[in-house]
Amino acid sequence: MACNVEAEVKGNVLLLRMSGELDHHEVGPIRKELIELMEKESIRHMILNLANLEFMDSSGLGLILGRYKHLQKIGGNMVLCAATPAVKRLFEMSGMYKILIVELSEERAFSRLEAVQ
Amino acid sequence: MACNVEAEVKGNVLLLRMSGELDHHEVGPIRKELIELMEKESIRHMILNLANLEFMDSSGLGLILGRYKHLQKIGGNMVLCAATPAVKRLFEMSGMYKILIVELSEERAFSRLEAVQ
Amino acid sequence: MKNSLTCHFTSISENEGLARMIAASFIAPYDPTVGELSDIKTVVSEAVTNAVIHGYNEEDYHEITMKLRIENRLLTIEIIDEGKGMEEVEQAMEPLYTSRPDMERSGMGFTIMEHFMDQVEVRSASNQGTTVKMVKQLSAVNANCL
Amino acid sequence: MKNSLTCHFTSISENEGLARMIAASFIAPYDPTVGELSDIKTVVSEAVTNAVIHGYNEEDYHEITMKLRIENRLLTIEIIDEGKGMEEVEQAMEPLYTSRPDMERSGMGFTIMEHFMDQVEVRSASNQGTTVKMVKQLSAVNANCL
Ligand SMILES: Nc1ncnc2c1ncn2[C@@H]1O[C@H](COP(=O)(O)OP(=O)(O)O)[C@@H](O)[C@H]1O
Ligand SMILES: Nc1ncnc2c1ncn2[C@@H]1O[C@H](COP(=O)(O)OP(=O)(O)O)[C@@H](O)[C@H]1O
Repeated sequence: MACNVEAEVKGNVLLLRMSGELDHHEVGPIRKELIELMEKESIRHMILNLANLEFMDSSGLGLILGRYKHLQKIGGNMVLCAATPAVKRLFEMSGMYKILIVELSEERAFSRLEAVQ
Repeated sequence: MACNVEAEVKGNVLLLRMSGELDHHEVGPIRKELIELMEKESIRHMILNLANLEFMDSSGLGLILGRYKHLQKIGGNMVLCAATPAVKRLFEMSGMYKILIVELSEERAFSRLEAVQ
Repeated sequence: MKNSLTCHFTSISENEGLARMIAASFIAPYDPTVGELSDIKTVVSEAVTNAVIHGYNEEDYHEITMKLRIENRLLTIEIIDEGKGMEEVEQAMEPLYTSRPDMERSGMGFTIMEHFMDQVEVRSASNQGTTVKMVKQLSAVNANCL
Repeated sequence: MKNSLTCHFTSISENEGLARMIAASFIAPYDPTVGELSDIKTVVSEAVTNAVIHGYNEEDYHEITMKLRIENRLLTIEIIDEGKGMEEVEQAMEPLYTSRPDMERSGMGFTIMEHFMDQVEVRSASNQGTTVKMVKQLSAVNANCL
């Protein structure tokens, strides 16, 4: 099953809602589009809503870790605001869960980013 | 996926609602139970509601044809009251669609059986 | 995009459903119509069931092979058993013919395969097993370029 | 009930999802928990992706083999490629180690396999291909007697 990405830009914040299955096959084209979009819109912060992501493996982790490292370099933040237990477990296993900001909803994620800016 | 059969006895009429996938693997145990039930309840007529049958192949046709032949021998009838296009196509291909009574709902199937008795 | 998948599995009736699921998953990326998907599942079910029942007399733990190939949306399915085979393929393929009326077989398996696929080819000989090869051209889609 | 399924498929990334679906369909009759199903899909995805990326350098149309076996609810999965193999299996299995940071690989594939399965065994040598064998005991169910 394909992976669907809904992107919303609010100022320098990029909100991503992902659904479907995020594996190596899907990661390639998504990475390319993301990098382009983030550059074009001068994105500094990212909010991930993975509530509807039915499957993710370490290729998905790699994609997210890659964007995280980029944001960190430019002084931005990444907020995870919803994930299934299976996806959350992968974040925990990789140590990423500890370094990400975690919020319960997209609204709270936005407020949090305003607070830390 | 398994096949689920809901059986309701009303007098000498047996109403069967089948759902799931009816293939050779499922047909064996269902045939055995059906034959026992029909004998125990002295069933003369059968109403098939296959609206929720997601898959059927020629093994399912064989099961239904077998019961049809039995009912015919004892002067009973078989009424088909709902089937998906795919299931209907198999009935047509085998020539069974022409020999079965077809009605639009369980209620109409029951009235029809009362009329022909 | 072209793709191919060869599976070997044991001749238990549980694997009739497994083979259907595998064939459906194999063609899913090609965006088949609901009708095509249902046709493919049905013919795979027919041929694998025949291998289980007729080829191997419902004995467990023989091997059935399913080969799937797709190129330019032309799907080729082969179902292969090394079971008892048939002497009279033409007779076997006639509508309503079955060698197992005792099992309430409908004799419609081959007829369904021929109706649902563009081409059906059966190679079989007594005690030499059976290969059923089926071909179907999936309808074109414009939405993507697989 | 015991069962086995061996699949050979081409090394295109589309088949990562196909392999997951096949493994999920294979264990479905055993009534696995949601967590078990998700674990199995994940480890199959990791090992097949590794064969595609590392084993075959993302070159299409090499062959990947997946062997699935289940007996007494003990599931064995083998993912086999005939690609470039590894010299240092131990190093490769360390968390976060990847030979392809340029591809933004996370280096978490083997770690995930070891977390999700009871046992992971890797046989590999330079230019000799790689076999990843994983074993997991599915939890007991009382509802049926598979
Ligand atoms: N794989 C097979 N091995 C041996 N005989 C077969 C095989 N497939 C089909 N046959 C023969 O062909 C006949 C017709 O098959 P089919 O049209 O599928 O009807 P059915 O399975 O209902 O008998 C079978 O009854 C059997 O004698
Ligand atoms: N099938 C394979 N063939 C060759 N090398 C492999 C294979 N699988 C894994 N490797 C090696 O092991 C390393 C670690 O694998 P893994 O933990 O899955 O992380 P990643 O895939 O993110 O690099 C890979 O970077 C690669 O060097």
